[in-house]
Amino acid sequence: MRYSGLRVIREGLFGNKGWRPAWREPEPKAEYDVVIIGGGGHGLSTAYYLAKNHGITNVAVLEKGYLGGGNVGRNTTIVRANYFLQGNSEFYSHSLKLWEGLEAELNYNVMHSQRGLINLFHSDGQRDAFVRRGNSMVNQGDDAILLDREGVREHLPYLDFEQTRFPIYGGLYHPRGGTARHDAVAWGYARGADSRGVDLIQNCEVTGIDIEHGRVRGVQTSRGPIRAKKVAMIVAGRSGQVAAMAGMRLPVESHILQAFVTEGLKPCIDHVISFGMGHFYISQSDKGGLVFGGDLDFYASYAQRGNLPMVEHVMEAGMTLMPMIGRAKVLRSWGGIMDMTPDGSPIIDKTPVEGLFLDCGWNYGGFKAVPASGWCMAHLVATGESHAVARRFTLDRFATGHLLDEEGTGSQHNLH
Amino acid sequence: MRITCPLCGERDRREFYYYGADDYLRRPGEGAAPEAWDSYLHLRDNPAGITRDLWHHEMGCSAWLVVERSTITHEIRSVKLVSDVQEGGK
Amino acid sequence: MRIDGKGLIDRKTALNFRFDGRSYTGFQGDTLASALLANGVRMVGRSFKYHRPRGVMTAGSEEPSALVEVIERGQQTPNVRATVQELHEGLEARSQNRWPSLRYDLLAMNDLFAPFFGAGFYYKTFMWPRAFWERLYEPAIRRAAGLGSLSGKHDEGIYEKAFAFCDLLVIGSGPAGLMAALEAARAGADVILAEEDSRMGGRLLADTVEIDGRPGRDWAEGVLAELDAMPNVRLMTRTAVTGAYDHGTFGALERVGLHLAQPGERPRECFWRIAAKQAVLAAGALERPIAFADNDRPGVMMAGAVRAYLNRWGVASGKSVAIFTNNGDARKTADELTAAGIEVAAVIDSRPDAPALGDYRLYRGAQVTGTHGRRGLEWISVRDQNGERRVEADCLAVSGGWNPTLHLTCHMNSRPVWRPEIAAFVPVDGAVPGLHACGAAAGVFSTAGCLEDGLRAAGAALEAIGQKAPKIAAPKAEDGAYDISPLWVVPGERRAWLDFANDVTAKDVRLSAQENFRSVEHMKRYTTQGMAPDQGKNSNVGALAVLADATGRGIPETGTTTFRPPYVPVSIAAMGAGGRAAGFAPQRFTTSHEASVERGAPMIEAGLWYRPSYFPRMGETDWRRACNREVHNVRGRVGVCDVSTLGKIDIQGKDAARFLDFVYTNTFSTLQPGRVRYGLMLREDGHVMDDGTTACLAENHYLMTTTTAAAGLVMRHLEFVHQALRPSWDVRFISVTEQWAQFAVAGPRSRDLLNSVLDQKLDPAAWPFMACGAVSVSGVAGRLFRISFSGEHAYEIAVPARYGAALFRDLVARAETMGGGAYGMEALNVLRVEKGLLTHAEIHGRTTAFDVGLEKMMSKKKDFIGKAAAARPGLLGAGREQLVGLRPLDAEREIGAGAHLFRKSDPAKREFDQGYVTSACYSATLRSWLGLAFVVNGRARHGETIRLVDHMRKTEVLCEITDPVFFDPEGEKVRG
Amino acid sequence: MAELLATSPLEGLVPLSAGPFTLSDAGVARITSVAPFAGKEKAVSAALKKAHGLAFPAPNTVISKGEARIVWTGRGQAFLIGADPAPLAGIAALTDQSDGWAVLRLDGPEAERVLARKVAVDLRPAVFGEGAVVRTALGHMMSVILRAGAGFEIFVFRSMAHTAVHEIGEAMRAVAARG
Repeated sequence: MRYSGLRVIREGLFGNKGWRPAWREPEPKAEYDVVIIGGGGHGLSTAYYLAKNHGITNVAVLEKGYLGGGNVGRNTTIVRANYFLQGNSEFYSHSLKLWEGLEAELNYNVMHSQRGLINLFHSDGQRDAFVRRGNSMVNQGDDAILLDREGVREHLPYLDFEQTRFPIYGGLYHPRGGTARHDAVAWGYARGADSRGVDLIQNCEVTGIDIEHGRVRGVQTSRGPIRAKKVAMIVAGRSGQVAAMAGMRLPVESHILQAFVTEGLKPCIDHVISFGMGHFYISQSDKGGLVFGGDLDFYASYAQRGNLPMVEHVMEAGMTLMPMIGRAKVLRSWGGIMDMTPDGSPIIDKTPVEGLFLDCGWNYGGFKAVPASGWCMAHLVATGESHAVARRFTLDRFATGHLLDEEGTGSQHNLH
Repeated sequence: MRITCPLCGERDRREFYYYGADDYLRRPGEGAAPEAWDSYLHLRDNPAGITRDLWHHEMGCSAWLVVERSTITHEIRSVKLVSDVQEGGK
Repeated sequence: MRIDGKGLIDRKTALNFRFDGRSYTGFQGDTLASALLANGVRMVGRSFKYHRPRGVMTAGSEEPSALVEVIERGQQTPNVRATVQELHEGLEARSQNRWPSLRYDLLAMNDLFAPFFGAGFYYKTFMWPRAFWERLYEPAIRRAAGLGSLSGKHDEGIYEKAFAFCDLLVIGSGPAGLMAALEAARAGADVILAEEDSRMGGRLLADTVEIDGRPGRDWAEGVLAELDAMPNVRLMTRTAVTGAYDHGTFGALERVGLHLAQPGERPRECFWRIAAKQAVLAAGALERPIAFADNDRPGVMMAGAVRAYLNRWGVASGKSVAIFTNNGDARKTADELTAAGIEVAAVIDSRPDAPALGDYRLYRGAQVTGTHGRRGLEWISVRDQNGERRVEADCLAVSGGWNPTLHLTCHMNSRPVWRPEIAAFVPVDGAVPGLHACGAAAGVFSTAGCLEDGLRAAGAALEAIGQKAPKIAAPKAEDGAYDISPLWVVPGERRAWLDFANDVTAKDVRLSAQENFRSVEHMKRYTTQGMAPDQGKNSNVGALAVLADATGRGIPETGTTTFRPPYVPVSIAAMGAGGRAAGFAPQRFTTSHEASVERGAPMIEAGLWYRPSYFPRMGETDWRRACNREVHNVRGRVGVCDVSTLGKIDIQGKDAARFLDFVYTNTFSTLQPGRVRYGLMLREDGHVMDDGTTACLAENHYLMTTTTAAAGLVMRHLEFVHQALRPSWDVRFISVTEQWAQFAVAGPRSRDLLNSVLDQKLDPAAWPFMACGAVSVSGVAGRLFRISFSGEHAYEIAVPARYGAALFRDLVARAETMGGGAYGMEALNVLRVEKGLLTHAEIHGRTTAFDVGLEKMMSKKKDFIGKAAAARPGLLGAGREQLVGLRPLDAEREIGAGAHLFRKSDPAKREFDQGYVTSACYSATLRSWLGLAFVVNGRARHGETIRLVDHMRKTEVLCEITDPVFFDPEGEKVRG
Repeated sequence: MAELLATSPLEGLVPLSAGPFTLSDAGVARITSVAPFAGKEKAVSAALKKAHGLAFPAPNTVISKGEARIVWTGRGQAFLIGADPAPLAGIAALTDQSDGWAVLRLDGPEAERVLARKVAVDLRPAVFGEGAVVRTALGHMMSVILRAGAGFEIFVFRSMAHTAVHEIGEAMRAVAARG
């Protein structure tokens, strides 16, 4: 069923009785060409591009809970391509280009809104680091503009420019950065994959991975065994447990990242803004809530909830940067589970088991990566070769020292 | 979150710095194979359940601690001084 | 309308207030909502999506509709619950989400298009043409959405945060909470009783209840008086417990000054972190609506709220009140209204066997099928077995049953369980460790049951902390059974609201099921039910029941979404109290700060410290002139710079030298007393962590210096290496950063300057480069190090910090008489770039000793931290970017850090990237711009011309790759 | 040269008062950190006993004798205050910390209410009486806080004296305003 404004009007006139399910609810088959473990954003986009780009449609996505129930539905919805290390630059650049065509691609309004992202800096040293980043972005073919203090003021007059603790020196402006409606991304890919024949199977937990003679044969699930020629593990947040079923120990530690939303407010923040002296980033959703977040809680956890010290730190950062939001009231806080890797960059790679593939380690960067991650993972699963823009996301790079450490904080997982 | 430092008593989480799993206590000896270093620095069991991890009472007594803790419920089972664990283990 | 003789308001204290520009009067003890109702104001806002008229529905913080903006002193607070805001003299409020006015709201036309605005409609449209999303559709949606508005001005209010500790935290002060607090208090436990309302008592204030033969509120007063007199009890009113966190930590929001006309220096709000050994959740229950056609009209209220307005505030919510219920509570409402002389138009009871218990019209097995009235309720349609009829009423009191206030029990991911006999979810035991739910919050709905249950809960909590519970008998009270026969939604074609705050109707939930958004989480996210300011407090269970029905599943099988903190919305300012302006991080000042400021130096932040950027002099038009002069002074005469901010760690013990050998790449065990050595420290992953000098003060006694930024990190690292990796080594360290004020004295005349302040002149033979030792300055014991970060003959002199201010002034004054003076960070940077010395611009966490050209410092003879990992193939070889110097071919062409480098013939594209500039400056000494850079295989490329491209600053400059040491490469001056 | 004038880190910052609370310079003279070398804990205690009538303190405690005090400040570390550390030479790492700290004194009825705004430790007299000390965070600053009669002594880094006084002062005013 094709969605359009006309269809909305027609259905509205007839009591909205004609809307059909966004996806089927199939029973799992005994065998698939590809089984994708994980019905989150990345798993769904991988399924979609396997079908769309590679014509592989005998695919099942196995989801333990409900589609899009992981981090794709619990993030701060920021979409950007502002990385500076080779390996990351081209990947996120590719992803942003896919975002820019996503509504048309999926016939689903994911509300990708290029409101512009401004990363603030507060010292000469930070400015130099952002200049390096901005130059990388332009060299990659993306957009970046260096703003001085007055330039920032023109865009964001409500910041506290008088505060002297960490004065605002300027900002790196990324006009194509922005936000999207997070759930819609999962639903749009799910609907697109389903309509191309992919089986989306919810409430189906994988309990084992069948491996014979170094080759994957299928999976055991809460709904019975399923044979598969290829299996893709795409379960950021639970990567360690799933990989352990294949006897693997991953360079991943799981951490909580909290996020917050306020009550609805009339438009007051147009951009996506990040503070440079303490992790804090904020935007306003179309519903009017301020959506913001900060750093990890910093301790390993699968709890999807956090504690007060980081909550308070984030709020304090908000107050020092833009005290005009003081009277906005936080409505809800939640936590996502991040696969933190020793260099802060992801993994899209084969595993030592033939036919078993791994997409994990998204750290903070998972949401904006959803389109390109699916694109590249589908390419890897279909062809057995890494896609050109994801070729540095190897599993062995920590052992060999070919690192992609944007933060420069080293091998301690939670510092990225 | 509150952690009972063996020296200072029960304190708020905000006094502590988190490092990572207690794998960091088992530093490979000189000349160990690269795989041992990869395992030491990068690879983690990352259990969804009881883990042992390292915390530093940075705003308190400066002791490094091994905390036995659930990553699901955050329940803390025990807290020991790293120095005791390490000296005892040698 | 006020009812004489009722309410806990002070009728002697009349208060003037304004709403939407009109003046009204209320009384001390009113909320804004009760005062508006008393003044006959029924329409107070517009709904979120359809902009329908909305009035007061509840009497608590769960209020979904009566959200207003409160204006005070040029600031405004959006989305204030009129039901929580206490009235004070001069209170000014206005309605929100309407334009131009509450009565005539242009966007009310949205309601006409409702058929097209069903759940998720926006996912299906607004996609074409693409460019219209950001330019047209989205701005229109954003303007229409949202509720109240912020002023756009900085919030200048006073807020605070605080910590509290107790044995037992009791949350809620109704019958269960009071009994729990009383028992624990009498047991001698340290008790905090927290109540969200301005007054303790819970439903005892809102209902007519007897306890021990007395009015419930009198009984509560008695208990409160006893508690108040006990030293081990803290009573906290206006304090909503907002979140349950790990290990007995609770967040709570106290409204400190919001109810006062003149709060003075009182904070507006205080956010409490309460560490409780045990807690009792006695937060009561929330009454839930029934969904029926147009059930959102002003005048449709919760029955319990109607009773609360009557008993607590002496306000009749209408002249003629109809009651719609599915449970036995209606009788209470009808009786109390009748007793107060308010007409009960009818009782519509959905239960076919509902008993008739009073003198009022009762429709059994009946349902309300519609509401009518222009801006407020005028009449309702009622359907029973005899057909439809019209009932005139200006208020409809609805009771769909009660939901236990179990939100806090969900904060640690526990899911409540369904109890069919009360048609409600109840918390499971142990949902939050140490938190005992009791009373209505645990599904106990009689007063007697709550009193008993409070005792039980406190007993369990006391037992858990090893205290003995005193024997207390629960007082006598009403113990009626709770009789409910669930009714969630009245069938019909018209829209029936579930989520009033987000305008989600039963149709929306059914549509979501129809489109296969059947999981409760999908339904929530697709319809936005439960995502509004009330977070589903009023709508979750009803929506779930509609979904269960639409999908043919039972309620327990359908499951619930979860409640997450905070229980009530908390202002960012309260949780971020103290963060404003300089409060975000401590400020660290050196002893020379005042002197530097006096000299007009702009102070810049560096690792929490403030350091002078440069010291301007008369006639210098920009910072570069000052910087050039300061560099010139150091190169030609003498300069003085405060370097106290560098980390200083005192290291002692018989294993101190071994320890240094282990944490540094190079060897320190050969360092003799009186000598200093430069050291390089790696992270265990093989990258450079920090660098600095370490002095041997005496045998087994060293002083390590770190960079300013890395001081804390290095200290933590040393503690780890010692405690975790080498616990048996006898070494002790402590920071002495703050103990010593330390000043660099640099330049050819540095020795002369020092000789003028030292009690004994320096013997050049005894003070070669990298010497250190004790000195005396005017009788003060100091330390002197002959080290240099400028490439000049230089020293650093340290004195106990109390003398820092005086010594700095003295040194600078003397330097000035010698033609030199103080120098700041800008000059320091130029001096070190000229010498190719490193800062964190180069050792930024991704670089190795190999990259920065210091691989020779990596000892082959010993193990050290980072040695093994630094040998990984990816961290070595010609493919790495290596540190080089850069000189523009045209010396006057400015270059800047962050620029990227390309071969002359290559385009400035990522694939051709050769490296980037880390530091750049103008060297007046060498009359050229200089840069430090990392370039692929750079050490082999000295002499090559490379193209520097800086898109950000719009410059493009050809440069020569050089050795990173530009000035005095042989190091003659530093040794001279 | 002329004499070097000493400057207190609290100069110009205190005394400060708000309602019933006062914040002043505690006037602590000499501070030496004492960290017994491996296996020397008993010897250090014996030497302290002999020289000053003190002992190496247990965690979270202060031992006083006349003007001399020794305050536990962390793992294997204590501050000897107002006494000569020389008798400990060789058996403990000793460093002069006299200039490294600004030491404030907070007085007033239930002054722990003021500190409760900044310190995540229960400092009420029932659990934190005479002879008790904590090493903890005051806001975002490292601190050492000890009970001193009806009030408290608060040690913060010298460089942070300004922030400490500002933050405690704010808390004093907020608590005083509640009456």
